[in-house]
Amino acid sequence: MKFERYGLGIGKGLTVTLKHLFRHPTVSQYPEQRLHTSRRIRGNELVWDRQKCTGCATCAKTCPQGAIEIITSTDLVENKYVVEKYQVDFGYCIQCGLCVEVCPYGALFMGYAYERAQYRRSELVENKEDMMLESGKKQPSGYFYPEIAAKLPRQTLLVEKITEEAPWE
Amino acid sequence: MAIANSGLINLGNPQTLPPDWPGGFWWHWVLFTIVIIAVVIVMVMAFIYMARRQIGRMQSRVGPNRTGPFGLIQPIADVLKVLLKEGIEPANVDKPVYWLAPIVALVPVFVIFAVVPFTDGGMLADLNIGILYVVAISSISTVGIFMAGWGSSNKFSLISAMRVVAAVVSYEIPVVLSIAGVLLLVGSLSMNDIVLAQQDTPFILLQPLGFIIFFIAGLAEISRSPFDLLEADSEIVAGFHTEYSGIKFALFYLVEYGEAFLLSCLITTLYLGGWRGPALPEWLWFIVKAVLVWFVMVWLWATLPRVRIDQLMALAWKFLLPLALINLLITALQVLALPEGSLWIMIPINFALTAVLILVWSKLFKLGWGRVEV
Amino acid sequence: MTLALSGKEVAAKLEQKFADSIIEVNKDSLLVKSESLLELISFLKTSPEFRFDFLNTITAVDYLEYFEVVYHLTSMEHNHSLVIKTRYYGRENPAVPSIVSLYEGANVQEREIYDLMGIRFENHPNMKRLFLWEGFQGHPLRKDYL
Amino acid sequence: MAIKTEPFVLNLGPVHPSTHGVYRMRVTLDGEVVVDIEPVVGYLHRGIEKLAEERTYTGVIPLTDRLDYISSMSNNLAYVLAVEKLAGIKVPERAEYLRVIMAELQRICNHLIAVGSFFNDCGAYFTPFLHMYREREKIIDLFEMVCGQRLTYNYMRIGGVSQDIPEEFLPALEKLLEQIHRSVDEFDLFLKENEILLARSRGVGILTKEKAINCSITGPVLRASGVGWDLRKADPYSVYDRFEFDIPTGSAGDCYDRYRVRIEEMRQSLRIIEQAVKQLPSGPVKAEVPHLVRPPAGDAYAHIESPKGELAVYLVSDNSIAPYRCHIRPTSLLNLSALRDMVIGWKIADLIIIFGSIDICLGEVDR
Repeated sequence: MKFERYGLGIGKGLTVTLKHLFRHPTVSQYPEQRLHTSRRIRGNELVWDRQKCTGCATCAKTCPQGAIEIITSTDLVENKYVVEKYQVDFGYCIQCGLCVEVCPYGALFMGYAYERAQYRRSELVENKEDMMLESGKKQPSGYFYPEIAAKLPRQTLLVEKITEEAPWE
Repeated sequence: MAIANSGLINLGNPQTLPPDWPGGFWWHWVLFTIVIIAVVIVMVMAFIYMARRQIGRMQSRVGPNRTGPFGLIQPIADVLKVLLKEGIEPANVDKPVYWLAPIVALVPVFVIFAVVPFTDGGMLADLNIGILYVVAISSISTVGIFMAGWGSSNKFSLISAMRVVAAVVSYEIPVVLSIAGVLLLVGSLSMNDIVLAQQDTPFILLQPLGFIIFFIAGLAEISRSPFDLLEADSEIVAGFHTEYSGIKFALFYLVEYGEAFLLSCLITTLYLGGWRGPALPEWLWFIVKAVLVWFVMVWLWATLPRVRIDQLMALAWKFLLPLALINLLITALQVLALPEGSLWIMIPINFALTAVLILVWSKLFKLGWGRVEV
Repeated sequence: MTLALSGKEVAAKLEQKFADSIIEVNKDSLLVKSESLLELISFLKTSPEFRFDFLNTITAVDYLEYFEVVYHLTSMEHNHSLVIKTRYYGRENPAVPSIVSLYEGANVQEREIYDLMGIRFENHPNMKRLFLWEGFQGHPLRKDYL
Repeated sequence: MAIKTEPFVLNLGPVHPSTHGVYRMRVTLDGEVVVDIEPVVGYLHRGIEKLAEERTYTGVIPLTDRLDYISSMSNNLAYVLAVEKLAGIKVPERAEYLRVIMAELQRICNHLIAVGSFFNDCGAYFTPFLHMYREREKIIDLFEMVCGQRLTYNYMRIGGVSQDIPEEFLPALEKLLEQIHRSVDEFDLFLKENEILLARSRGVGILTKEKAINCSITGPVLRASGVGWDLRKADPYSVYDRFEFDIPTGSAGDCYDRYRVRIEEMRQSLRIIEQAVKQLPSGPVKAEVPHLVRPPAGDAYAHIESPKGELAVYLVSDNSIAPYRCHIRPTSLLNLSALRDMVIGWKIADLIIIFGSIDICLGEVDR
């Protein structure tokens, strides 16, 4: 180690930190200050449309984690499947979104919300009543559904939020 | 130039106690001891808060801002939290050493504050050997830290303890030599006299090289960044206090920041003119200067990477020690040669000499030796 | 573009030296006998025509009746690549020669294959399990591991 | 007279601030000098190669996200290239460009973390690290906009990418490129010439060219040793042959060179992205590929220049819907194979920064 730069390099570094002292912090104060997530966010829940679902179970087949369980019975009068049980174990779900992508009838949506922590694993298991689109409790996200995405608020972007300059720069 | 004061108590009138104070001065000692300890603890909290906010902003974060207005109560919350925590004692510790270590480390730090002049004579004891006392006592903390490292029976702690002993033993010398430069100018060892002697010019102007050496060596001695090898968290986890928790950890934390406050106070006293300053009250000037020194220390902390142990040692022995000796020699010559009252001539000369010496030493001397064949 | 050498060309060039060690020649790979593997790769590494100085990866595949160990070699000098395969028939104590003496990068990969596939590499300096702990029963990447 | 000393065995990791995950080294020390190290890996072994054998070809893509979780896009890319090679799928132009943009953004992302944590290992108290995380955050925002997740992107698909970029992506990307340009310059101002950093990293942990090649080391570590081997040039995949960029190389092969190579690569990545945005064609982003791909029996080996080095996937198909064998070339694991020779004789503090300068991700080491 030789100080062949006479501490000039250290001095340059010190100016950078000093500049940051007068810049705006990048962080946001989370629970009070909420940023809009992406319109396509794959939140940790699924929203299921009872009307559109035909019970084909493509979602369950494609799920890499095997988190989706679907049981159907046949309704011979109307000639269709009746979904008796539609249950997703979000403890196993990795939010890959493949089920939403493959659904041929557009009956499955990723959820827009992301705060779904529970105290017990058993509380993470959701059945079709919890995930129903009609109940209005859950907002579907625009993942693979551009028409839903268009209605959601615009994502807060750090590139737009941050100005890298101190007040006088 | 200086008036040597002696006497244990020196408040206001240096010679005698006020006659109407009943019962001797023992109660008075106890009272002021408590006051000084309280001041130190409050300042340590303020320093912790300041460091966290400042580093937060420098890292484009916010820092603690939830507890109380602007997060001002955060240090108190931290203290409460750490006091209420379980004190975990590992199975294989060397019990007496492990338990004594925080106390051995803490006591010297507080004891030193007895001689720090917060105002003109506003100190617990204006020892006529003040600065010598500081130098002597300040090294004892290291024993406590070494005890912690040894007693924890943790290898990371042991490495940390060995590093800190090596660093303190080496850096004690440049520290003392640079203080000696100041003492030549003052002619007294009393801390209050040192401040009194800076009536016209603070010693940072007369002793720029001494100041730089004292600052660097002081940082190394109290193991602040960039010399924080003691608790190099990326290398040796938390160093000597890896195995400490609860109140024992809190004591080490207090030592760490208490030492930082102490170094700020010493730099203020020795080089920045202590409590001297216009308009504001004396104690406020002292605090402002100490906080300013701390600001610079935190600023360095937020910016610089850490040096390696061999570079740390080489910096002490190859860089600071010769420069401190040269500084002492120059100061001695100047004090002898220059007539009384013409010390201002020293200012340009010393600044020029400082620049030249640092350039020469930077160019010529290699620090650290890199790879070792094993 | 890295030129993937065709197995036929390489085999033709190796014909006189390793005539009986090449079992099968494919479009992009060479299947060689495991006994002469080390010698052959050593030749490929050193001969100025090939200069396969870089070992991309070693992997093993369990085809139930035999294990196949696949070596992907690249020459940084000539920017061409070649795939060498070797087989071990049978399921008890499969073993192929180690090429750690030629490529140090093979060290961990061979240990990994031993760990997960159970193929022993002869003359490997440190033939121990890499990921799983000592005493783990079985080799998980085998097709018969449940 | 020499004092008799005993070597001292220190267990570094798996829970240690600087092992970048759960890497463990049994270090033999003589005082502070490293005499020997024995790496122990496997604490994060999840058996991804085995798991891949029982998932469909598409279902493996989320698994590859979890390999090198710092650069998921690159992992996705390597895997889908292998499947496409195996099944002979032609990818639409626009998808290729989007892949390149994402992979290069991911490279910047990864290098920001690599350099930031390298500084952290050097002991710079989180400041450069957090500054770089701020820049990474901006990139991650864009990834989130495109694919809905911030870490496990799962964006590439066999035959293209999952969705087209939204309309607000390109303006944001433009702003991002400009800001990152500025920030990279600021990082250079911050620590490039810092005396302490130079003292700590120059000449430390030298890896020679021959050793690097022999140890199968790739990526910035290899290039810092002076070998200009970059698969984007040497074996261009996707549409990399259409862009103009340089391969930054080091000369000494020390920690400082590795850091500089990463910073320069970030600049080159910015160049590639700028060109890709200019050339971005319109059209479909996904070829007509069935969801359950059934490639013909055979094997395929596809490699890409991931941020950490050559990431390759070797796939064997038996004409079913799941891979018969999916081997992933562990870039980080192989980059570690020269660690022992690089650190012996250096101090424990150097061990940490040499280890940090290699830039590994334990998700990939252990798989």
